[in-house]
Amino acid sequence: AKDAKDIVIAVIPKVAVPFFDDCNTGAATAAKTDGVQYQWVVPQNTQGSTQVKILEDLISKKVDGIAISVNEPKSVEAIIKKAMASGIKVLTFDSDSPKSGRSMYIGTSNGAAGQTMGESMAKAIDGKGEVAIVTGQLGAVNLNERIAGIKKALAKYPDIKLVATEGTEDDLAKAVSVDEALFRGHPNLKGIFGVSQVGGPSVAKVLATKEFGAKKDTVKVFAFDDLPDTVKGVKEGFIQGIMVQRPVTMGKLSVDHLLAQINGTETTSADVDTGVTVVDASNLNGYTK
Amino acid sequence: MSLFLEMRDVSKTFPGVRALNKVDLEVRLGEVHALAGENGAGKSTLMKIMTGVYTADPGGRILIEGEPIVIRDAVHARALGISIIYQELSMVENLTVAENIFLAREPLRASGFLDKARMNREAAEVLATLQMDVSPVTPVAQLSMGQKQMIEIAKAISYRSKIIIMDEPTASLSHHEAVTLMGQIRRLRQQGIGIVYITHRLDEIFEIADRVTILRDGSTVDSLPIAEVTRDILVRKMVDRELSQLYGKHVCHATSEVLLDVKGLTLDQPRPHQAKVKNIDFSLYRGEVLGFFGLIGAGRTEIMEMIFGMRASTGTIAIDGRQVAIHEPSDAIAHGIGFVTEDRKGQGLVLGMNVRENFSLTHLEAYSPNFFVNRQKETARCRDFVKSLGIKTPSTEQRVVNLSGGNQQKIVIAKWVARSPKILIVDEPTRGIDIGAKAEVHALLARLASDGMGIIVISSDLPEVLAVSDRVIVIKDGRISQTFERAQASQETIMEAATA
Amino acid sequence: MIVRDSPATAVLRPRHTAVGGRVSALLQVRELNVLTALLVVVALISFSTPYFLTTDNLMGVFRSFSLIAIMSIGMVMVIITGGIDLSVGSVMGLSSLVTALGFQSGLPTAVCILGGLATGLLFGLFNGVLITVIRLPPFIATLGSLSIGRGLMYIITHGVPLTPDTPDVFAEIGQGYVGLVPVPVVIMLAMTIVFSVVMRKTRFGRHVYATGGNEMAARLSGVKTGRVKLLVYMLSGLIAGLAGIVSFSRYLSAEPASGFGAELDVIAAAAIGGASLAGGVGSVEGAIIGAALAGIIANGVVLMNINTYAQQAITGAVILIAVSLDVWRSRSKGA
Amino acid sequence: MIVRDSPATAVLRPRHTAVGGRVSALLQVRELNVLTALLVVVALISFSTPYFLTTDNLMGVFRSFSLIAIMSIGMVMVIITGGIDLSVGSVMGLSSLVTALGFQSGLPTAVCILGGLATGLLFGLFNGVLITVIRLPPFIATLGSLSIGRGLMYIITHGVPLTPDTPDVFAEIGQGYVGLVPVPVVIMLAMTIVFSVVMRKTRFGRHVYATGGNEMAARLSGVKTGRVKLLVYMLSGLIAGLAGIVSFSRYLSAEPASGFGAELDVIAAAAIGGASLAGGVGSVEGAIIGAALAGIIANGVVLMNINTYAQQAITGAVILIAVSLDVWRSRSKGA
Ligand SMILES: Nc1ncnc2c1ncn2[C@@H]1O[C@H](COP(=O)(O)OP(=O)(O)OP(=O)(O)O)[C@@H](O)[C@H]1O
Ligand SMILES: Nc1ncnc2c1ncn2[C@@H]1O[C@H](COP(=O)(O)OP(=O)(O)OP(=O)(O)O)[C@@H](O)[C@H]1O
Ligand SMILES: [Mg+2]
Ligand SMILES: [Mg+2]
Repeated sequence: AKDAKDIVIAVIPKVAVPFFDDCNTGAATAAKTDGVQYQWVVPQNTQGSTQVKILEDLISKKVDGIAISVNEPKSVEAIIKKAMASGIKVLTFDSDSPKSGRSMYIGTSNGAAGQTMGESMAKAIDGKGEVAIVTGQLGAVNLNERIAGIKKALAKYPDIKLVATEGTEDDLAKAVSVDEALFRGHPNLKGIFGVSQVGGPSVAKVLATKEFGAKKDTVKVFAFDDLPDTVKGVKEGFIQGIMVQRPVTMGKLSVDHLLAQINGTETTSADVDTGVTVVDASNLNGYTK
Repeated sequence: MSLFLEMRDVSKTFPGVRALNKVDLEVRLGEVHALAGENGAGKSTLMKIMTGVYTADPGGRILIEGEPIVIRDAVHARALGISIIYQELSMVENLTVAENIFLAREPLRASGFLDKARMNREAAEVLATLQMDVSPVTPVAQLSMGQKQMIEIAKAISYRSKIIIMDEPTASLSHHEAVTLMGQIRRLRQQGIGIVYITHRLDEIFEIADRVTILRDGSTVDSLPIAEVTRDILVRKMVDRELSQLYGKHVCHATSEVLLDVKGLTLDQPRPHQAKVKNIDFSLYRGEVLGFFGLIGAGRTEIMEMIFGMRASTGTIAIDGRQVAIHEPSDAIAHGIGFVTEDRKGQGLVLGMNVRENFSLTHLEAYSPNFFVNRQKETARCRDFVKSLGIKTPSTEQRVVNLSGGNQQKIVIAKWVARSPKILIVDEPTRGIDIGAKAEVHALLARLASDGMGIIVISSDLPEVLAVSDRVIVIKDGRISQTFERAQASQETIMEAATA
Repeated sequence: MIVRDSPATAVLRPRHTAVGGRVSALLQVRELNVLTALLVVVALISFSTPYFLTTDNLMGVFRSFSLIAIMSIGMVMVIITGGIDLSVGSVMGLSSLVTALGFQSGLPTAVCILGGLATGLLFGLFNGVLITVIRLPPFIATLGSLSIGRGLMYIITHGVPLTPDTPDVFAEIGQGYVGLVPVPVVIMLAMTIVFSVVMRKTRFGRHVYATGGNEMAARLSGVKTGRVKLLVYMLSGLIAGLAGIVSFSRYLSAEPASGFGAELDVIAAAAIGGASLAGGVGSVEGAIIGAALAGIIANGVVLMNINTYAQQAITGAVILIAVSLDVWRSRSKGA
Repeated sequence: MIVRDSPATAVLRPRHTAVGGRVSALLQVRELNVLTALLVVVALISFSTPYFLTTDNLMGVFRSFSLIAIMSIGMVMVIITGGIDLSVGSVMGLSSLVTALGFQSGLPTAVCILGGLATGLLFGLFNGVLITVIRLPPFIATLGSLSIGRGLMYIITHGVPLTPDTPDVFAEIGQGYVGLVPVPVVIMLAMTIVFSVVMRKTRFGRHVYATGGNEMAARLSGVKTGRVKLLVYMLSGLIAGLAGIVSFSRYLSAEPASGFGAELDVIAAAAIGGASLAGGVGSVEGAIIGAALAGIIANGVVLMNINTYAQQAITGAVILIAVSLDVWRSRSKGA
């Protein structure tokens, strides 16, 4: 086995967003504890091809282990297989590519998280009324899985009507415009799902304005990811709940498992479910990431 | 000399302008047909209709060999045997001389690829017939105005058309090239080609034309065999009023006070020994009109461009006895120099702007003591100049692209005169200006000199240089070859100094 | 047979002919046409949804496109000189980040605002120097700044938005109202008036048009074209900086992705409003109308509950149709 | 003191002076300079990391930038005519999607490929018609197509990538090798040679340069400038379509976001390689070198373990420096 200090582990998130910054924190801390070299490579956009290029570069560099949160499952299959074949240990976290031959997957199921979100909403609005989904980039796979989960949950409630799904390009300014237009176009709206990171903050901001302030009591909001503004939204009562995954844990586990695989101490790997916490006013101060 | 092309009752209306009103014109093969008229009379417009660039108003007819025809565009016109040298140069600057001449009819090899060797060879042949010493592979951007004009001529000739229209081909040429051109025109006439020749140099009409048609304000005044006209008749038909003596009596206003003093002026370039323009020394006195003469490409324009800060140079320039540093045109202007450039389209005018805006660009401060421009004052001053220089335009708000060539030239002069610089450099100032206006420009220069301005006149028109200058400097191959006091200057002595 | 926008073309066909009436005295034909297109779009949307023509919605829409509109004022000046500024979105984002950093370190509001403006001005200066001194093509120079600006944001934030506490008075800039009108809209209108006057009535405005119309002729007439260009890039940067401050004040969150891709929207606004990328042609009012057209369509497609996946295609098609009508009208008039 | 890129300037200073030697006979000074900049970057990266100069890595890098490089060939022709094509990224994505749809419906490989190419050609035709017949400014016309193309992708996919099964032979296009060289690189090289010859040795090539140099003069000389422009947009579309097929074959997944924002990279490649957005100037080889410069920097950043948050800022800065050196060198030579 190699010396720990000669081992290089690379972690690839999808793109630079707060969620992955938490992953970086978890992974970097673990790498420091374990004494291995650590490289954090952020793709410049969410296209599958960008991650393929990064994987190629890392293979050229002959790193020992790679953890990746996959933007597009199919496009990385061939290159992950190639990496594995050349002796590099690869695992996926947060977002999987099941057919790539990676050693394991660490994360939550976005579909399940979406379902939880749908159920929470149904409870909050007593099983009836108009709801809308505000998503980020229209093509993003994880967001689409969450949306599918929501729809699956809502299918059980015939009186809940999903009136719109709107993209925002994950741009806060666009999201705010879209939220405003939604409220105007659907005066009876009862609930909003913010499935991407801008969903929560944008709705909270709109509800905090004079014009839409009255809706605070009639519209229920559920969001993803515990951005400061989203947490603030919960505190101030604009947002009823946040689906929080455990990014720090994912980062840490990724490094630990990779190291074990590299050292040969872990030969068979099983997927790890890190779970989702629904954070609301009651547990705002006491959840782990 | 068979009749080839007839235009009947041709009219053309632009918004606010009736450029042509029921004009008739007959063009015969083997004949040189001159077209005369003041600036804005409609000459260029008529030619653009003949070549399909403009469509005439309904009612007019064009017949070729008796058959009525609608000329669709320039390509169609050429297919019908009509080619043209436009008044405004239209070259593709990023292509070479040969590529320009053969544009859209490049010789191909059997393989379908360009036959560059053949193209360059044939271009060289065409250039040789015009006695032009330019390599076919030179990018056109590197040529002087006069050289570009010669390329345009070469291109038109190489089309082997039945009719060649030449719209002021000699405006940027010096005597030498003009003579070559006349020779070519005679040769073409002999080959049975018809030439339509537009010029403001009346001598040329008498030298070469078989027939002359005179336009005034968009209407045909007359069409006569050249034998039936004299210079006086021609001018009277063109301007419809008595003209003061063309070259008025010369009065010298030069003082002994040195206004501009240039010493050792040399083009600054990486290989100094190759500098084309070297060691120029001269002085300009207050109230003096100093002529610069030289053959095409002698370097007169380059000297002025160095003085005006457009080209890097070494040597010293002193104004009013004080040495000045000029790195940019704005420096030169700040020191009281004005420059009427020879290339009005490229350097003189912002074509998309209107008459007023172009006029005031050199001296906008005069109308905007603070941040804002006083539009009333600006318009009023501009109107004064439009009137005094006889600029033909529907209003000061007309965009200058829509003006005739000569009227555009007058605006370039107006914008500098209105600034009243201490030193005014004019490079081919009467290029494209009609005979009446030319006299007015000369009078204007004399008046400015009498007010104490120092004026440098570059002209390839030797009689003009002789008429207006108090002194003449002759440039040859980038150096001063000789300086003549007015008394010693004559056509022969100057030509001798320029060519020997 | 005839090309748009080349000066040579203009020889053949005047594009701006005078039209009677008061409005046309103020606006050129080109802007009048886009304005007509805009009104047609407004009419169509109003017929299809009752929610559009309400004061609240209109003010909301105005506020939504105000940021793009504000930046398009700087952009149109740059474009008139014959240049382009790809860095505006990036500069807006960075300026909003710098403002946020100011608040995070507890600096007074005025200092934070100045910081944001200074960021914009600095980037504008950087662009201007690259273009006028080093003589990089504007496209490359500002593309470089775009990358550098966005890179700096990622380096500073690591992708995490900054949401410092801010005094209430600061939030007024982005969220407040003057009467019924949101403050960002007031800022947009004020800037429009100021720069419209600058471009029409001042020496500087004249020099901007001259530089873009024929740089050589302008320079030989004594216009300091280098300085003019430097100034318009600095103005464009400064205005993008202002947009960044308004944006931060509105959302109280400096997002790393803020302004991403905005350059295309901003350039499109100017171009739809009649500016020619060849230089010399364009107007501030036109750019605002262009921004409004895009903004109103974006609002309309959501209000009319058009499938979100189809929105982009519809927006693109409507803009193409609107501008085509405009071009077609000015051609049939000018010919 | 003197302005770049304006024809009037050129009167005062020739920009392309001949330089001795064989390479220079093929490349103009401008491209030689960018090539120098590229070699310097390569040298710097090679010194700092042993992983760079390996056949595997180099081939990988070449393959990485091959898509942008291929599209830059079409783009540079468009730019030389004085136009711009913002739709290439979108068209590439749509073409890869159409190809995938073909496979999904079980069509034969050849038909799927033709479908992808046809998509590109159709969009190119659409752009060309908008620009030459309706006479929209190229920026607006192709921005509209960008939106429409991307919108269509969302409408078709609803944001879900298409990953149909494909025959192994198809995957060879994107993933295969000829000897040591990846197929996309072979395609890139072949296209470079073909279009370099077209631009240098054929009448069409001359006419492209003439159209961009002075459209009016070219037209008056008999160049069918409308047809030339129509053709270059169609070529650009077709080439983007080809890139889409290569991309799909490489990743076997047609993503809705594929090609998003690629237009700026592609235009940048052409501009870095010496093309002037004012038209008339540029070359195919230059564009390829430009694409290589950006691609190699991206690879170097990962290999040298530079903070990836800084990647964008570094890429921007390096490109600015490289092009500045280039401009500075050609100035000091040309003066
Ligand atoms: N495109 C246009 N739009 C408006 N007016 C025009 C246009 N072209 C020409 N004119 C006007 O038509 C008249 C005739 O112009 P034209 O160019 O034919 O004159 P010209 O006889 O060639 O004069 P010059 O000797 O100065 O070249 C002028 O008054 C001119 O202003
Ligand atoms: N950009 C350039 N590059 C190379 N040579 C040039 C350039 N500009 C001008 N020349 C050459 O310099 C010489 C001097 O040109 P210039 O225009 O100064 O001459 P001139 O005496 O004014 O003659 P004219 O204007 O009548 O042609 C010409 O031979 C011309 O070909
Ligand atoms: Mg004329
Ligand atoms: Mg000259």
